[in-house]
Amino acid sequence: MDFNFTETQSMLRDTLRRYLADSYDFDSRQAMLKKDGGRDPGIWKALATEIGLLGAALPEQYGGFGGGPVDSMVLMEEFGRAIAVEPYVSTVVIGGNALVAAGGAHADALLPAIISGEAIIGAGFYEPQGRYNLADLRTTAKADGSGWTLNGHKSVVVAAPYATHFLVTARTGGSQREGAGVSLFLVEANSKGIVRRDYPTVDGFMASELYFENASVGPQALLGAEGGALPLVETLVDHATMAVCAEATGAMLKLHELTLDYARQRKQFGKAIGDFQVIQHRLVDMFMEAEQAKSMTLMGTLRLDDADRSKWVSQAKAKVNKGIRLLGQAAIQTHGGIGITTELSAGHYFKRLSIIETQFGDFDHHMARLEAGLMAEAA
Amino acid sequence: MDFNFTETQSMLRDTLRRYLADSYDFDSRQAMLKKDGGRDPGIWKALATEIGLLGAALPEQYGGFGGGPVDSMVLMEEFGRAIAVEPYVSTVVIGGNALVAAGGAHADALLPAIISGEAIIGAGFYEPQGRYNLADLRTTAKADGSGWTLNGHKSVVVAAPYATHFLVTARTGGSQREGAGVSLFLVEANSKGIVRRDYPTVDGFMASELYFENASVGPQALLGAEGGALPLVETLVDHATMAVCAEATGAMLKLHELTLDYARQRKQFGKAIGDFQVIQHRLVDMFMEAEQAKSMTLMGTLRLDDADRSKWVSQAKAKVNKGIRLLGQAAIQTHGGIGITTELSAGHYFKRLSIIETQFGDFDHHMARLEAGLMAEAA
Amino acid sequence: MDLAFSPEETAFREEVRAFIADNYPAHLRGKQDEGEELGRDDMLAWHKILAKKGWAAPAWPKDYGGTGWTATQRYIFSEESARAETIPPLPFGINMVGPVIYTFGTAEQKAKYLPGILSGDVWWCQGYSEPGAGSDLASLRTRAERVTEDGKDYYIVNGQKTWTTLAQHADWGFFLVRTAADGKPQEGISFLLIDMKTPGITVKPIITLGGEHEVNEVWLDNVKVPVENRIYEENKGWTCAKFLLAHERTGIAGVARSKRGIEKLKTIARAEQDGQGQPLLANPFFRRKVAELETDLTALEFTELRTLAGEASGKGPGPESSLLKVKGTEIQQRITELVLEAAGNYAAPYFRQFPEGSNEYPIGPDFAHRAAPTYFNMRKTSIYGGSNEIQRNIIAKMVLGL
Amino acid sequence: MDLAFSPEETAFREEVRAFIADNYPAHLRGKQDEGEELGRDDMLAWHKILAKKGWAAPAWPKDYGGTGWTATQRYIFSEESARAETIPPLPFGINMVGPVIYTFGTAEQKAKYLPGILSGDVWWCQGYSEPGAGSDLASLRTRAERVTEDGKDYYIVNGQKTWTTLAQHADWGFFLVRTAADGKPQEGISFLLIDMKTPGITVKPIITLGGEHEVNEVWLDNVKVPVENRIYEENKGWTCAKFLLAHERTGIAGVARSKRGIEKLKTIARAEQDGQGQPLLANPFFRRKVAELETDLTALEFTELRTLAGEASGKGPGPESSLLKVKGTEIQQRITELVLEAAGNYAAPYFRQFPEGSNEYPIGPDFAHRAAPTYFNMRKTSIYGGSNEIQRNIIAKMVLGL
Repeated sequence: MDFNFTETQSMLRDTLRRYLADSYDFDSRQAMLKKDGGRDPGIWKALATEIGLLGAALPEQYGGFGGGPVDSMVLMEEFGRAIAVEPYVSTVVIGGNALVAAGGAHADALLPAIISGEAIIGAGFYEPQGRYNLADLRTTAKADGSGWTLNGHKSVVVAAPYATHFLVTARTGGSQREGAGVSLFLVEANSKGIVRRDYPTVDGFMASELYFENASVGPQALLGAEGGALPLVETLVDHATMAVCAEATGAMLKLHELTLDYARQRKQFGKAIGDFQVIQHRLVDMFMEAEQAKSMTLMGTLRLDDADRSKWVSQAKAKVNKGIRLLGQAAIQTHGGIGITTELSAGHYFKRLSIIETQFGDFDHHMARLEAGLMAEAA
Repeated sequence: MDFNFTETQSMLRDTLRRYLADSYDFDSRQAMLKKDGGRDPGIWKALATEIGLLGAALPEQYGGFGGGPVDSMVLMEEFGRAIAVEPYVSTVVIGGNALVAAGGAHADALLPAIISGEAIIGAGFYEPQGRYNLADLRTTAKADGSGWTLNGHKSVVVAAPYATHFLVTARTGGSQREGAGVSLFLVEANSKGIVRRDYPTVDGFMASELYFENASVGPQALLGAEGGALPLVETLVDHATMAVCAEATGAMLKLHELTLDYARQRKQFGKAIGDFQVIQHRLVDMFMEAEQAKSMTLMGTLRLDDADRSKWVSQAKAKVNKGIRLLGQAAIQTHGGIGITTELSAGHYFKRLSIIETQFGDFDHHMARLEAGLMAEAA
Repeated sequence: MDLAFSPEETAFREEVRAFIADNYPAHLRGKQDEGEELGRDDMLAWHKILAKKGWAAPAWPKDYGGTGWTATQRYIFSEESARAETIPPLPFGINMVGPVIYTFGTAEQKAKYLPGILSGDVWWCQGYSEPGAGSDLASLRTRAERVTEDGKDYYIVNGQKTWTTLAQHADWGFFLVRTAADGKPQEGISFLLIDMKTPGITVKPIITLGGEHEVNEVWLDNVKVPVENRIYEENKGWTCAKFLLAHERTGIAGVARSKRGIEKLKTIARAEQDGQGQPLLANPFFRRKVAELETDLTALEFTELRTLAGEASGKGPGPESSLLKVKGTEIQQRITELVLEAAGNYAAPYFRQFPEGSNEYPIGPDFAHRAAPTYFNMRKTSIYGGSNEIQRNIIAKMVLGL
Repeated sequence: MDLAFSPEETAFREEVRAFIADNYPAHLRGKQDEGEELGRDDMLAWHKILAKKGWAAPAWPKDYGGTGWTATQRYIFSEESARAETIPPLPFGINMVGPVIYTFGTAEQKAKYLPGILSGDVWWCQGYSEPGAGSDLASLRTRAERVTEDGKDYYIVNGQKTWTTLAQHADWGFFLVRTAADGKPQEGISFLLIDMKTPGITVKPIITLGGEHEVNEVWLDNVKVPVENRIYEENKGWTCAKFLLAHERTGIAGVARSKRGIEKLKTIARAEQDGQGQPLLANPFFRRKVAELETDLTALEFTELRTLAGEASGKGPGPESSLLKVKGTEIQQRITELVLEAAGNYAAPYFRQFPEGSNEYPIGPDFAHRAAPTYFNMRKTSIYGGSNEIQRNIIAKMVLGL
């Protein structure tokens, strides 16, 4: 057992933290969200080129540093500390890993473009009727001689408004919710027949509803085996789940710091509210949740290659989600009225954290997933 | 709507509270539990004759005062305040109501004996394999020409070691867990073929495992319709459930008072622990649970005749059980080490309350029961 | 003891139900169903109809325009109003300043202000909180200095109030101001009624996490207020403030509205799928959360009924009402948590209000676009009206004697 | 970062596992499986075997008889011991007074006491708590006055200790006593080793809620203790006390034992029926409680591993260990709650210990007769070793700087 970060990982953390402190402070972030398109594309470009960290977790053969999930964890925790709205999860964690798994011409072409910041990927794995079930798909792909014709509706595809490519699931066989028959497609964002409805999200990201209306894509759009993509999609989502856990950890640690600072300064009844024992113990409970979120993120990330990966990832997300609920609500309660306004950053951390709760499965979803394993033991 | 107690009910409360304060203080109770047989039979006799309250909730035609569940609620809250180990629930609430429902010769003979304290009833409705399911019965009763032959095992029959009669369920038809085929029998405790294993319970009562080994009873032992007793048994248990909710309310209110007193007197770090804000808020949370237990007890008791009785009774028991867990544990934690010893009464309240949690169904049992109704709405 | 309604009570319930059905404005119902933003007139429309019927202020004494209803009748009225989701009269006039005026005001003050409150013609706002004084209300610093001009006495008010709900629409405000600086903070506070059109008043919006403009900062810069606008004695405003806070807590349990909220939650959970081929309400864990919430609400309801019965038998609204505030707001917040969970992925999209004449429609199921903003916004309930920590302090001190 | 064991670590695990399998006393295993009460010799048997192997004190420095293991090796040893449910060496010697002696003691003291602690020949008990001083340890009042008799210096000790675990078996005890009354309460405390056979010591049982005799009162009446039995300087005993408390907290997370506890809980829940025709573990709600508990335990385990990694890289056991104590005890208590729930109606019967040679057997399923007593008894874990409130105070002050 070894719990030490590599030198590269420590350097990555320091570099990104410094960059975000300079370029992504709260006021800059809020100004950025008000821009056309709801973001500053220069930031992503800078992360790719100036800081050069988009390849940290990707293989060297494509121009990456040869790191892995731990590197993404380090970066995501920093993104979380800054409540950054950058498309790292869908582009690098989901898109990058999908391409590495697929290999071939796609990977050769697109991975370097991801690392250089030119390719941005939106992942459309969920549908309106399916809640968090990755196999609950009504979107269909039919072989049409010259490739595939896609029809269907993908919900809340983060980064879609400015993505260059979409990675989406569709049924090439099987019935709704069946494991078999799920295929994965990588399509260019400007393909004919893809209609977007773009919108901001409550936590500051940009996203779209994607409608496939007889969208024709070439035969090369199919990634991996026809009808057998569900295991890969589950792997990708588990990696993404751990990435948002790391993001949550960063945001929780930071929100705890902000609350602690506020409790030290804010005076009521002639003393700092941080002098009241009830507030002190609440801050301790928040601290314990943040520390445990960090532990679970580490645990789940280190076990992403284990055979029982899904159990550990679901334990991690379930615990992080519970921590978010407690810590986020306690932070707002401790701030009082000002915590509910858009004026202080605390409220924005709370918003992002609350949406992370829903991303890639809520508490009930992950508990049910890990209980499936417990049942198997019971049988 | 009317939330006032009758004059009789107020008098009952005052009389019983006074009697218990005199004759059932903590030291007397502890001494009583150490006696042969684990109780003082004189107390029950006194309640029947001196105080004359065993008939309070029973019809006038049998010598009672003509009261009902609210009267039992008033009495049980007082028994709870004194953690009394008297057999009121099984004798008056279950036995009394069963006999009133049955009417006839049984009622004429036994109800006056209950009111006079001579008849004591033990209710055997649960079996080892059945958890809290009243229909999960392996005990059988077979018509044998001259009456019935019973075989089976009833678990944790409170008051059985000194009861004069047992009221037990047995299958005269149907399969395990089937609603139909459940019959109710009233048998004399000294009937041949009934074997008891007596023991004390952790909360100070006396109870038995009852084994029916070809126990022969007369035809009159059958109470109500053959095979159709389950609805009556459920009614009896709902009445008993509300009675232990009232007992829990009394015990919770008293345990809260004890904890409040202790927190005022116990000094740590130079001040009373009741001056620490964390302890204060905990005592407030305990107060809120006790008050809500009282509200739910009132609610469930007043709705015992409603068509959707089972929903309200289960809401009441579920909420009371949750309150017990919080209040009981908080009381011990506030007392510190001394709370875990047998020296102060607080620990004994905690023990009784913890066992009430299991009596007539735990939290999960009652939630499942009321959710069945919610599902029906959903369908 | 009896839970059943008497024949008279049953008849009253029918009367209330019929009146609402016959008189509730259709256009208002439409906007509510669509989740559209309500304007000033919308928020007053039902109040004005109730006022004509004489039902605007059920809890007021009959002499001042109250209904003379029993506690049970008021309970029935509140249940029926919640059931029909009527927009209740704004609390600032009916529940807050009105009772202060008829309890502490002079005959002239009663005559001048109560009719406008009852009719709904005058919109009131509450000037209590200050940036530096949250739960510690008594530490407020807005000061009022007494001057005489042209033989008339005035207060010159300077300071800043915050969290002033819907002040952007208000005609009048009731303010706590400091008229003396010595002694304990609770002493030296006065209770002033201020015309919001008086020069020197600036109302600035505060935007909350859900994007709403519901609360405001109110800046007072040399605002001239006639001395006769003061309620009760100078420097004794804390008496009015405490009275008002206790009154505010009574209604705050919100049992009837929460019942309606749970009904809506169940409707949502019947329509939404759990991803495993069944409605969310059939999912054991979601169902249990709903069932627990209903159970908690029953406990709150019967605790409130017990409190009301106590009040009917002569006890005023005591510190026990703090329990109703704490548990009531916990339930209100819990409802919003479960609606948020029900929204799933569709919790995220941010949908700005329907623009006039726009054809835009929200993303996802109808309820979803309000789920996250409402969850965020309702965190306020455990903060305002005396934070839940303060309520626990009150119970510890006033009920438990700690 | 890597969770995998190295080949050396894997080999070590095999070695530990084999050693336990080959050497753990069969009669002890039998008594444990039957739930029989363990006597003094039972509780020491495995300690003595470990001592012969040199494994009795994994955390001690090698110079004093420790193992020299890495943190990972200690983790493996603790996991394997829990897996096999071995009876761990009593904490009073190995985890508590031992480290104090080798850290603060003189060469003579080390030579005199450490061998008996290591070998398990001497049973120690802890004289810290007093009736008036629970969590407020420093307010202790047992006093030691210095006298000289026949040219030799002694302390005459008078006072009362309480919650003294297993003092009925103890040969020696370590006591905190007051040697000076001025200054802050923390000053003027000394750390004494006392032979429990010294005249004037009376041990009185305290019976706890489950009926157990596990803790005692210890009365000291003019107990004469040679001055050379004092560890560290006079009046500086608080330094030893704090050191010991931090050490005590490290092991208190109890991860490995809780893992084993959850395994047993699952075995129970596979055997017990839920009353609806399925095992309790298949009941969605019971299963969820178990799954949540496992999740919480994973979080605790990795927080402990992170702490150990921090210690390995040079940080001592810091105030963060308070987190391990709080969460560890919450989990231990939660296990007992779920076992109690699993017992259902059979939680109630009270079964006194198996009398020697009796044929009596407990009521209900085998585990059930210990369910309620264990639930009651384990409430102590959030009280002792510095109550969980105190742990939160420590984190607030030492970690958060409040």
